[in-house]
Amino acid sequence: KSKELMMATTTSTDNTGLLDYLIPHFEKETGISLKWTSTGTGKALKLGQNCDVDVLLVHAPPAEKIFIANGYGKERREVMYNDFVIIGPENDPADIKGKNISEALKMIKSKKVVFISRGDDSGTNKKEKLLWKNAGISQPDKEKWYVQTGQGMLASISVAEQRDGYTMTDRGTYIKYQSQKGGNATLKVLVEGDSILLNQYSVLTLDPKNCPNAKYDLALKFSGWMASPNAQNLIKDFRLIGKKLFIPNAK
Amino acid sequence: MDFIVAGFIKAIELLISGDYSTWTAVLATLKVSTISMLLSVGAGLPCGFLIGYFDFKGKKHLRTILDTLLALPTVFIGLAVYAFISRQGPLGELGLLFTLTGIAIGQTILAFPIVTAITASIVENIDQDLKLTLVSLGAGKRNIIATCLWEVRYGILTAAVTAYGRVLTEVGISMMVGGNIKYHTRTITTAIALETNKGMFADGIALGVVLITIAFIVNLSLSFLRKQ
Amino acid sequence: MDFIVAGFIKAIELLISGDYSTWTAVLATLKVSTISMLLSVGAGLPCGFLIGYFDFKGKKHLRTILDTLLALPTVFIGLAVYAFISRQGPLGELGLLFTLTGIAIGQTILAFPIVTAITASIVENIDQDLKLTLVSLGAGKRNIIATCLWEVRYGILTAAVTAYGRVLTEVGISMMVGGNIKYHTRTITTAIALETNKGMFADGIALGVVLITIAFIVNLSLSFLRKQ
Amino acid sequence: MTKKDLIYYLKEIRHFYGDTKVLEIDDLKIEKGSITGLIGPNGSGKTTLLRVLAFAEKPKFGQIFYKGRPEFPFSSTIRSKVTLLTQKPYLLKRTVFENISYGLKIRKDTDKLEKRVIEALNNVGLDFKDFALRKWHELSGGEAQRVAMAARLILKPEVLLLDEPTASVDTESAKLIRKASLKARDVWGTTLVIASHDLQWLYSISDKQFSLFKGNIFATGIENIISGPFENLDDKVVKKLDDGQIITLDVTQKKECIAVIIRKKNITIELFESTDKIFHNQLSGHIVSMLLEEKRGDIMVTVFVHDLTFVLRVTPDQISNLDLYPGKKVVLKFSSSDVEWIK
Amino acid sequence: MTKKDLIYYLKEIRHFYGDTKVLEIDDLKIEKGSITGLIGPNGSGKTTLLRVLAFAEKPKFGQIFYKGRPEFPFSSTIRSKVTLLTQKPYLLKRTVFENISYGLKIRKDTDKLEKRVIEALNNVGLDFKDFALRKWHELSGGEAQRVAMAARLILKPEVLLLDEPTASVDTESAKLIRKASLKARDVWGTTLVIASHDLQWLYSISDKQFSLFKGNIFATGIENIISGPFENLDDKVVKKLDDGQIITLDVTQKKECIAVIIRKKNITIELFESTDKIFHNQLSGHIVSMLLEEKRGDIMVTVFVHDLTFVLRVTPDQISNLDLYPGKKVVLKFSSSDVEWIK
Ligand SMILES: Nc1ncnc2c1ncn2[C@@H]1O[C@H](COP(=O)(O)OP(=O)(O)OP(=O)(O)O)[C@@H](O)[C@H]1O
Ligand SMILES: Nc1ncnc2c1ncn2[C@@H]1O[C@H](COP(=O)(O)OP(=O)(O)OP(=O)(O)O)[C@@H](O)[C@H]1O
Ligand SMILES: [Mg+2]
Ligand SMILES: [Mg+2]
Repeated sequence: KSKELMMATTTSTDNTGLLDYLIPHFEKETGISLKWTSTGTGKALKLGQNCDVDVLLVHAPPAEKIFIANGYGKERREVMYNDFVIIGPENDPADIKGKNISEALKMIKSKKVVFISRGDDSGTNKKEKLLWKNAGISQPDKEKWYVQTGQGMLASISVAEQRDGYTMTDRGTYIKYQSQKGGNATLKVLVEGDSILLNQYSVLTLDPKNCPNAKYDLALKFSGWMASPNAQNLIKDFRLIGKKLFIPNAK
Repeated sequence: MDFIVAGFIKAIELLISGDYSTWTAVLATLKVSTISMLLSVGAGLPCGFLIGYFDFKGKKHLRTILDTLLALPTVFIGLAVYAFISRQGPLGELGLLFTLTGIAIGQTILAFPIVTAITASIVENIDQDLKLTLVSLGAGKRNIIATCLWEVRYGILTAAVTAYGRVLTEVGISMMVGGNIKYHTRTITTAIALETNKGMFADGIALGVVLITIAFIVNLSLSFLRKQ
Repeated sequence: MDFIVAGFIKAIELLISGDYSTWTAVLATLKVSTISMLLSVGAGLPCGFLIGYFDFKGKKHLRTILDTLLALPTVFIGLAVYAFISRQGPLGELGLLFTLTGIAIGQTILAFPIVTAITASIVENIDQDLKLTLVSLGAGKRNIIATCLWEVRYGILTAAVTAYGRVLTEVGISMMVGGNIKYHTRTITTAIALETNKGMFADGIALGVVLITIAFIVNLSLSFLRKQ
Repeated sequence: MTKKDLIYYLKEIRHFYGDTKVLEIDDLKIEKGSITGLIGPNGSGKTTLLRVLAFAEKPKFGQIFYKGRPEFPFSSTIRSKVTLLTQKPYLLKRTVFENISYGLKIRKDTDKLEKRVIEALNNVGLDFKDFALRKWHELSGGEAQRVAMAARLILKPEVLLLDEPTASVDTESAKLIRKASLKARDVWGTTLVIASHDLQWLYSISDKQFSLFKGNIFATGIENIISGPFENLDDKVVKKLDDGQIITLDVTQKKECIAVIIRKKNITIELFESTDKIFHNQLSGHIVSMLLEEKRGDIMVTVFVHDLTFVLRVTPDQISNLDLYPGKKVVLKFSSSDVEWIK
Repeated sequence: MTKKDLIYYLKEIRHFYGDTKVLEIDDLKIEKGSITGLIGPNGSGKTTLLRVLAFAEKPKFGQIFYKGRPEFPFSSTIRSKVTLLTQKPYLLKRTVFENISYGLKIRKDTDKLEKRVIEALNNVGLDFKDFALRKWHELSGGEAQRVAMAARLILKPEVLLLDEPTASVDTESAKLIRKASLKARDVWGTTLVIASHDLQWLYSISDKQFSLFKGNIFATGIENIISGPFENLDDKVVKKLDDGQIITLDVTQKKECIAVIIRKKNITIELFESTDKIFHNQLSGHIVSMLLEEKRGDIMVTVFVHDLTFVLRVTPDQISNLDLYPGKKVVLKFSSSDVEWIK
């Protein structure tokens, strides 16, 4: 019973099926049983702060650093990444295909084409806000063309599809979306490849000072395992419709 | 625990400061709940009356089905409505997806069985003597319905208030059909869900308090209908 | 539209094939809803009786408050329960977070006002002559409560069934307090939410159909209590 | 009597609750503008018959003609013409005023409403000022009964069916209800059918009486019904009373018989037993009441013979001659063949 | 009569509904084992008084002593001793059997239950086989009333309060209820208080009668109450009847008077007017009924004087001498000073 670990994670790791694929291996190798609850990054961090879980798997590096700085988290271990892409309708009304990210966003703004934002303060959303800032555009909160769904990535993609709009998504979820559409997804990847678009996932352990009851040692074991060559290989091999979703990068 | 206290304080702030996004959510909530209540009460009262008043073959089965409809999950209703009004759906042309009207349709489906089932069970309880009295006083069909419902008005009020509570607090339909789009289809409940997901528990509580305040004001203004 | 049809087919598959994750969710759902119904009916019937039966000062106000409690958002209840049972909360020691018991507590809070309000409104309707008759036959307090409730048993059934529908379909509490942990605290509704979030609409519909099937079976087995 | 003068004609009516037959009326005619009294023990079918007459209950078999027209399924127009005061009057959860004006309101006939409500309340002896604004539950039993009556009277209906209108009403109010009923007949031509256990009151108001017994109807006035069990004795049937007296009756039917009617005209009242052979039955009892039948000036005399009750009609002369008064011992005589069996 | 023989003693009871006083009883004593009759027009307070006696309604002012002990707030033990049959009897939504056995069940006294239910049903003239398993709504009005009565009788209560127990019950059943009530008193020592509009029945059962009028209670039997409006004439007060007759009454109180009681012992019945000076009032009317008071052998004679009703008690001799019978014209005589005013 003591060898039981409770993790909070973001929806993307769960929704893509990565955890269902990965965790049985972890349990088998370590004898630790892992339960997880998947939620928004903000809530996952909050659950960690309140000591309701033992370990976190999230993807919002700036927020993670603050989390540790505040004395809630101890180690932060980068384990894998994927990348963000801008997707949109094939006919590309704002004409952003192939442009760099800042230019693309400027085009969208000037043409006032619908852009779907998750608006939920998730890792993805935080990244998106950063991109607007980098492009020198103030956060278009109340613009008519700027639609904030406050929902998960897939739901937001589906809104973009229904509204013929653009959105920013992590590649993993996009591939999931493609797989569901059986290959005839109406939204295509239009902007990709910028280094700023990297989406880093990390395992966070909780600071035992803040959460003496949290199973710090088991959490360390988990983050260690995630960085182990074995796990990294498993992550590398995880595919959906033949496409890789995450790229292991543990140091 | 602290976030609860913080939430209550924040609720007062939100209400006093007239925070724009809160007020648009309040308005959206009021709009959809009013429409769906009008529709579901308008349809549910007569249906409930007919089911409760008359004895017919299969009545018991109909009641069982009706009771089962009380357990329609909101996400399920949301999905079903979505299927109809999404672009690919049969009613896609109407452009109801991500609109308050779309949410109201779903909420009407949610509230209708509640209004109908409770009304039916209250009407079923009506004294046989009342029926006989109305018939013997020469009341026509409409008069019988209106008078019977008026006789059990306190019960009907409970049916409506229960349905109202359900509609006001549902998330699944608003999320699925409305899309929780800020300033447009974001209702208080979807906003609460969002804040909670963000880990902003105090904000979730605050919005919850706002919702309950709305419910309280509505119920207070209905309470003149209560038995004195 | 297609996913609705696909969902129904999938529902049958799930039920027949005995899919493990579905069955654990079904069991979790049955467990929490049974506990919360027992608790809320056990507490709500007597409370509703007292409020409906006796005339006292402030009764009207109490009814208004009760009606307002019908509009407690589930996420709000979820947050409040979370505040108490989170490790940092006053009841953190009990380890109720992410357990079915925790969910059941929240659902009891959800169902209690529904049972109480509908019961009160039905008891309020009880013939004055029944009260006088019971008193004059020498019934004690307990007898009066039991007999009055039995007299209005069909109405009470509706109160319970309505509350049951609410409990069965709620997501907010199960999600917040239970954490939607696979094989543990995942209920059908949180599973539906998850599938829908994943875009697996057909699976969402399928699980919805499973839930409605459960509700149907429960209601069918209760229907012997109905007026013949 | 032409067919047009009949307001009701019931033909071969049979009604059941479950398997139990509660009404078996082969032929019942009620004339326009008449006042008909219904008498009968509890459960004899009075209320059921009134409901059928009110078109509120459809008999399983048989036909009802209203003014010569068959009337099932009933039209809605007829409902507004026939009005029933139920046995347990139900008041709407409103004020007395609203209760009384309800029928007029649904007829959209609200001319001089207040004046008419005042009049209706007066008709049942209630003061408008005191009662109009009371809520339905702020009334005593008899007051509620009278409000319900007022709510019927105000409609000036073509047919007024009253189910025990005086059951919990005081003597003065019973007189008022009688007056109002007679007025309804005389002024608006209303036809009345009234069920009541208060025989004197019923006789003071009705032109014609029917007795009901187990769903069967018997014309002409107060019938004396003796129910079984009976014993067989030779070719007769007898009923033994606990005090030793024996009633001997001829068997006229082979069917199982449950009761026997002895018409009052066949019963003779005397002070002493006689040896007259035609009277097989000579029963001792005592008079308990003597009531005036205001219509005819005759007197209804009720005699207790052990635990049986007999009612007969006697003229004032007979009373003077025999010096009859309540408490006086008398002998009732009738022939064993003057009976009608009820199957 | 020692204090211990009193089962009830009501002292300065005042009860109100809203602002209206509905009970004003300074002193009422009811003896153990007695049968008390309550008479009075609709709304006079009979039901209210019975509720107070049943400890089901707490009067606003005043004290109730039960067997010498003050009994408010009432103990639960007393509730199981005092049983009230309400005016509109309510049957539980169960079978007849369950309705009748309900009181015993809550007393956990279920020994030989079926036998006792059979007996209770017999007491009200209903057949066990036919009725026990019927549902509450499968009864006629009078049958329901009798089932409710049986449910009270089976309890063998210390006090049995009956609110119009014969209101919709047939004559035979009324006789049965009388018999059962008397048996309850004689066998179990039950004290009964019975409100009824059926005077003959009430007189045949009760030892003592009280009249209620607007909440005031008056001892000894049938009172003749004449309500206002009155007119002042010199130092007297008069009531004019529509037919021209005038009743003259002495004013005894300066307060606003609403009605006057004329005790029956002060009224003389004769055939013709006389010039006797002591009778200021000589009213012509006619007899409408003569009822036997079985207890005393006297006869209650009801006389209509235009629209007033007078009830007097007459001996058989008087009847023979005057040759009285229903329908006979008579003159009622009484002095204008033999009256009691009700404020
Ligand atoms: N709903 C019912 N189901 C079964 N039997 C019924 C029902 N209603 C009445 N009865 C029976 O039908 C018969 C006729 O009832 P009805 O009410 O017509 O009698 P009634 O003459 O009006 O009697 P009362 O003088 O007591 O009012 C009775 O034997 C009664 O028991
Ligand atoms: N709930 C109430 N609110 C106000 N007034 C009431 C209420 N109940 C009864 N009354 C009034 O109180 C008075 C006494 O009523 P009560 O029922 O005791 O009369 P009662 O003698 O039993 O009459 P009845 O012969 O009609 O049954 C009546 O004037 C009645 O109108
Ligand atoms: Mg009847
Ligand atoms: Mg009364």
